[in-house]
Amino acid sequence: MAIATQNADSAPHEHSAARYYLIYFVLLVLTATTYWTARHVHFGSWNLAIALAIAVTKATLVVLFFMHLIDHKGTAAMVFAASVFFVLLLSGLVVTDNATRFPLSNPPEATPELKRNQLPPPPTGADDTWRSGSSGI
Amino acid sequence: MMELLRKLLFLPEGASTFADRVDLLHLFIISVTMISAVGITAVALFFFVRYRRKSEDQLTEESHPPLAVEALFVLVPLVLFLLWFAISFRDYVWMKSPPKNAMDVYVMGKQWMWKFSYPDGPNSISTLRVPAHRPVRLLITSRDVIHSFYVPEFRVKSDALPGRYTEIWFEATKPGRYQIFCAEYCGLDHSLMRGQVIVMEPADYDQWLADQKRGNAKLQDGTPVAGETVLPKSSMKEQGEHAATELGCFKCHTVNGERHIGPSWQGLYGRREELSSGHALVADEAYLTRSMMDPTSEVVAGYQPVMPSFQGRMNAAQAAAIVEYIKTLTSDRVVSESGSEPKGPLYEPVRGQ
Amino acid sequence: MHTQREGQPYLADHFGSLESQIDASRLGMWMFLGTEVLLFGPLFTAYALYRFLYPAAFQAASHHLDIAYGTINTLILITSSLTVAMAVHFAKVGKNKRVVAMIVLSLLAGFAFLGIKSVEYAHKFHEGALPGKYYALEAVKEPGASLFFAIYFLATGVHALHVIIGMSVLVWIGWRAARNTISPEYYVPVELGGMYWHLVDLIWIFLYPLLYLI
Amino acid sequence: MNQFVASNHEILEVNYLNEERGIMSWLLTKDHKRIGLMFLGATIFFFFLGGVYALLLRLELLTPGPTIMDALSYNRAFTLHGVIMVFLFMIVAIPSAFGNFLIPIMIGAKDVAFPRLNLLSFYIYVVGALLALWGMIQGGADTGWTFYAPYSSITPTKVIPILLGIFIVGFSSIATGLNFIVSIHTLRAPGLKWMNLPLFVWAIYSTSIIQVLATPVLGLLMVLVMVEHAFGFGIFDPARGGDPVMFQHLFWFYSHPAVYIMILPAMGVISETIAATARRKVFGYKMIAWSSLGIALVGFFAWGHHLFVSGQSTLTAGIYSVLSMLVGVFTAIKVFNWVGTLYRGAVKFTTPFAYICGFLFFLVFGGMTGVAVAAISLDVHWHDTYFVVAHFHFIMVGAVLMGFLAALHYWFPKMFGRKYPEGWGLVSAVLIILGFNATFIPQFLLGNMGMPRRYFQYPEQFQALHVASTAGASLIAFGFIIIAIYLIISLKYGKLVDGNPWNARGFEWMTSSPPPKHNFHHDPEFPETPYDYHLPEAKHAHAA
Ligand code: HEA
Ligand code: HEA
Ligand code: HEC
Ligand code: CUA
Ligand SMILES: [Cu+2]
Repeated sequence: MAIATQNADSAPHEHSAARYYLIYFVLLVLTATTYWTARHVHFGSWNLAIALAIAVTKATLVVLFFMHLIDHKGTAAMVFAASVFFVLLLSGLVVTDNATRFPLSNPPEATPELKRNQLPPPPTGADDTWRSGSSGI
Repeated sequence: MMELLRKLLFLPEGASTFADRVDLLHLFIISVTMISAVGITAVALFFFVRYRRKSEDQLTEESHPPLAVEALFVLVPLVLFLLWFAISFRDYVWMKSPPKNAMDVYVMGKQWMWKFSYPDGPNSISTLRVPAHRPVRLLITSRDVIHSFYVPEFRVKSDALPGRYTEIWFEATKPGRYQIFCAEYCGLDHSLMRGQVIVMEPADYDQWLADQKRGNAKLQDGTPVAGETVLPKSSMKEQGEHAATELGCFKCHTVNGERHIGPSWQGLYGRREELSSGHALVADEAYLTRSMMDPTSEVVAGYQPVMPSFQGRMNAAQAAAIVEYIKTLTSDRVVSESGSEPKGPLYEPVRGQ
Repeated sequence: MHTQREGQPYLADHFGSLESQIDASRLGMWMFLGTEVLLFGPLFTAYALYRFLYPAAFQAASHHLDIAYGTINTLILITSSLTVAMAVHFAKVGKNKRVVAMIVLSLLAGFAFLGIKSVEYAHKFHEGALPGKYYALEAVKEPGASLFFAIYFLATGVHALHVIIGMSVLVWIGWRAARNTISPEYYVPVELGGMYWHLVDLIWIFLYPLLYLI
Repeated sequence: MNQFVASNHEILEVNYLNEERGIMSWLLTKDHKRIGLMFLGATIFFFFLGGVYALLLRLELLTPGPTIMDALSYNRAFTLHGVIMVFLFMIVAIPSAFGNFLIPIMIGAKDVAFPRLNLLSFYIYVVGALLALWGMIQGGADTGWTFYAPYSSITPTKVIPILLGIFIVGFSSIATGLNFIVSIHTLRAPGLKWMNLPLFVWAIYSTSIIQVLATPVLGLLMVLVMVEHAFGFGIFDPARGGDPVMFQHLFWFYSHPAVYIMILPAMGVISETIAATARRKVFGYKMIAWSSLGIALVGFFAWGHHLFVSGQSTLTAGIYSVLSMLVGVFTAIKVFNWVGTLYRGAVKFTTPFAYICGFLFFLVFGGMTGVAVAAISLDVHWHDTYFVVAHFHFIMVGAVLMGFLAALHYWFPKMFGRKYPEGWGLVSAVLIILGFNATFIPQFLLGNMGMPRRYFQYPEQFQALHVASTAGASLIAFGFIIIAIYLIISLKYGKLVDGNPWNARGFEWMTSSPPPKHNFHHDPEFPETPYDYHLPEAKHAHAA
């Protein structure tokens, strides 16, 4: 049986191998960069953002060129993007939930500022007492 | 009126300020539910009767749904749903915001019972006493698995999570006794993890509390409630915690490892302390006691000698209790993680099987 | 069942054309790779949450990992991605011998990766940098540190499993290339197997900074 | 199964049932229709097994104290009931059985895109299901079908084989979903456009998207729980800083979309059957088609409504609440359009129509109570009470099972070339619908009263309603026994049908019943739409 969707372009393009070497080289450079920034640049929490930005760049290169997503049909890109999106959605909303909870409900290291500023003082000043209760469980 | 409504819906009586609002929205949504379910089915059956098939190959006109009709299909439910959302969200915000003057009770669930502690009063098991017409905030946690504190008459429920707190509040309106259920499955005897809330007239409650503080576990009318266990004395650890709170140690000390004016008590017991004198010693019971009675004689390196002496300001029992308490802070998760102090199972093993 | 149509040795019976058959395989593979990404979803989520809750512990624990192992393994995987990409390229132009050579190189890289990983694991076992109740690392004591190692072992463990599966796939396509059952007209198996391997690389590209660099 | 067709003169012709013979021709088949039938058989078996557990539950709940078992057995019973019904029956039933049978025919293909993967999917399912069964025999789990941490990490019962079974069955779900998506994309007959596809195809397509995107998360989660249980890695252990609530997030990230894996195919069935019983083009075809995709997408954003009382912040609770209600709008669109289809139709009262009416009632009632529990302030009262139990049984037993039964009756002639007895069909349909209401309406009231779920023993005030519920359950059981008997008999003795007993215009009726091995005798030429009941001249051939 034939198919209905022959319009889209899916014929393999001819690429010379040079393209792969180029990508490889860029990947190596990016790896070196991320290593170097992690060890020698200190932007505090920005370091993670930088490392992730570089990782996203590397991943995009691999997906587009090594895995030929750039030559494949749009559906493939959509499928893959959807899966990445859902991972982000999942982790994003889980962190959001924890970040916005009732302050005492997070373990000691989490959001310590919230604890001091926003909780109404318990009647007997037992705040810390109960925090110890939580860490002793 | 409300009472009739509750009868109709099989709702339990409303014994907190939340009940009316919750039940009215309930009535609203459930009425629409029943009307639309019955109505839609009835319409379907009516169409069957009205447009019965006349011959096997009968033809029907092609349907071209008008835009207005489709818009109606979207808008009617959407508007209703958003309306319900708005009402319920408003109520929910209210239910989640304890008033500033709420009285706190700490609730601890464990397989399969509830424990209640009043910050300045007794502890009790399975029975929670609260005054009517005063907001009460519950700070709920669990010492093993997840439980859920549920009082149907108050329309109030909150999970008890191990290692964290959840908070709910309510203001009881009618003195009386109400059942507490555990609503989150927690193992074998989940269905027996029940208790009761006794709502008392405020004056009675104050009296009861005062009696408790005097160690007089009698009730106002002198009869103990069946199943009520009031624990007059808590463990050394809790007494210590209590004493430390009362004496104000936490103005300068933390128990979570954070540095404050003084060193944290977390992991203090048994630790090697560098003193500003250059010596070092192991923090044992004697050293802890000395630190309270004569703090400036051995000052920890890196801190100012600002701690006042508590000689004469605390009694021997309090000092001992505080030392015990500090000792328990060693078995914190950090240390148990490193495996240096095996502490037995963290969770109670399940009975039976 | 799959009667092969005249002159179309690769065409399955229920497809109209080889082109749509290849499209189907590619789409199927992309979807499968999507599920693989989502399979790692819970691990990334756990990482995000616990890093948010215990930033200091995660930093300390991460610094405790040996960055050299991680970096070398990154380089190895990137290189193997290149060789696999080249294998696909050679398959496309019909040089099956070279395909085999490239596959062999990639397999060597795979072994090197696993070798380094096992040395690293052994080291961790020795130190007691282990998940949960086995945690016995004296150097890092903040609460939450054991969670870092739990995630470390789970994520790298599941990843290593994928490396092993990927290597099996590479063996299979190498075998097909050696027996010349692929041709420039139909090299989909090599292409799909290669995509799988790149995915393994892809996951590592994220695990490397998250575990070693923060 | 194959002799009766051959022994019969009227359908001497070869079809997929008799073209090849012998047990091996079934076990090794790559024919999507046979695989569909095998799935159908297996899921029906598990439905009855789950039903037996349900009856045990109901018997136990007759009295407030222990009735026929102890607490541990009860806890295992509801866990296994839930696990079997959800993972082994409902998620698999309509997509893998009816979807497999019908999707290729409806798109005019000879088979699914990856026939071998399809067979593999069946065996993965069998292996996973057997493993879970073995775990049940070993003692079963007592965690509830939700496996909440940290209880699932410390329970003394045998959770691991069950978790592993679910993990494995998940791959079957993924494989089938992937196969359908690729088939629908690449194997449509020439000229068959997306907007002319039967709505069942749209429904299965949307279902497959959820299966592919959500199931892997469940898979890894099951691994995490196993690791927790076996080795204590501490991921969900509060004593080591872990967060047990994260388990709930991960679980519902799968399991909320999973409820749409169950309902969407049933909705597809209703779209097909309602057009055929009303002989009318589906009202608002596009709305129904797009709302399937809408449900699949927005369904992914609503999972947090299962965590309203687990300490979630007001903000996140609000977000999940409003998104849950949005999903309701998509469902409502469908409901109204179905009813619109009946308007000015030519309706005939058949067994499938009886189930359609049941479906509409249960879906609207159950769905609206879903919206009710999505209203946060009310869920505080209702969470984990029998109200929730009644909500989801209304949808799952009510709506989805009605859809399943409608499909079973509507396509029974397609599958076997014979018809079931209409009279018995109607009797059992009425029995089941009545019994169903008698079982679960009391449970709504129990929930209002505050009866928590998963309770082995309960306070006396709840007993009367429990007794009513148990009585209703026995009616349902009675209905199912009747169905089982007459369907088995009809397999062999049912009235033979010509190719198109319903005079339906759906694409699946354009070939003979039962269809030949490669589905069509000639390359099919599909009309514009599968619902062209306004045209006198139907191209729908009977058996060629
Ligand atoms: C097939 C299964 C299925 C389906 C389709 C649904 C559909 C929905 N569910 Fe349900 N649900 C479950 C199965 C399902 N659910 C299960 C199994 C549980 C419990 C799990 C456990 O804890 O064990 C559960 C639990 C559950 C909860 C958690 C309750 C709690 O534990 O406290 C919530 C909360 O929001 C919820 C909401 C919804 C909503 C909003 C929908 C919506 O999609 C419903 C949409 C439908 C409609 C809205 C009906 C059509 C509407 C109309 C025709 C409009 C009528 C007319 C007018 C408005 C005028 N569900
Ligand atoms: C798809 C899903 C599905 C289906 C179809 C059903 C069907 C039924 N369920 Fe179930 N149920 C769940 C999914 C489902 N359930 C889930 C997910 C839970 C939550 C579990 C948990 O808490 O973890 C649950 C929980 C649950 C409870 C709550 C337990 C508790 O919280 O304590 C109850 C109680 O009444 C119940 C009853 C029933 C009944 C009476 C049926 C009936 O409709 C069943 C009808 C079927 C039959 C009656 C079978 C007919 C078969 C025979 C008659 C066999 C005869 C056999 C021989 C002679 C060998 N179910
Ligand atoms: C005004 C602040 C202040 C208050 C109030 C206070 N402390 Fe201290 N505490 C300190 C400081 C500063 C140190 C560190 C210097 C030292 O050793 O004196 C310290 C040290 C200690 C130590 C030794 C700690 C170590 O690491 O070796 C103990 C034990 C101690 N305090 C107990 C208590 C107790 C019990 C109370 C209440 C009854 C209390 N403290 C109240 C400020 C305070
Ligand atoms: Cu505690 Cu259920
Ligand atoms: Cu849900």
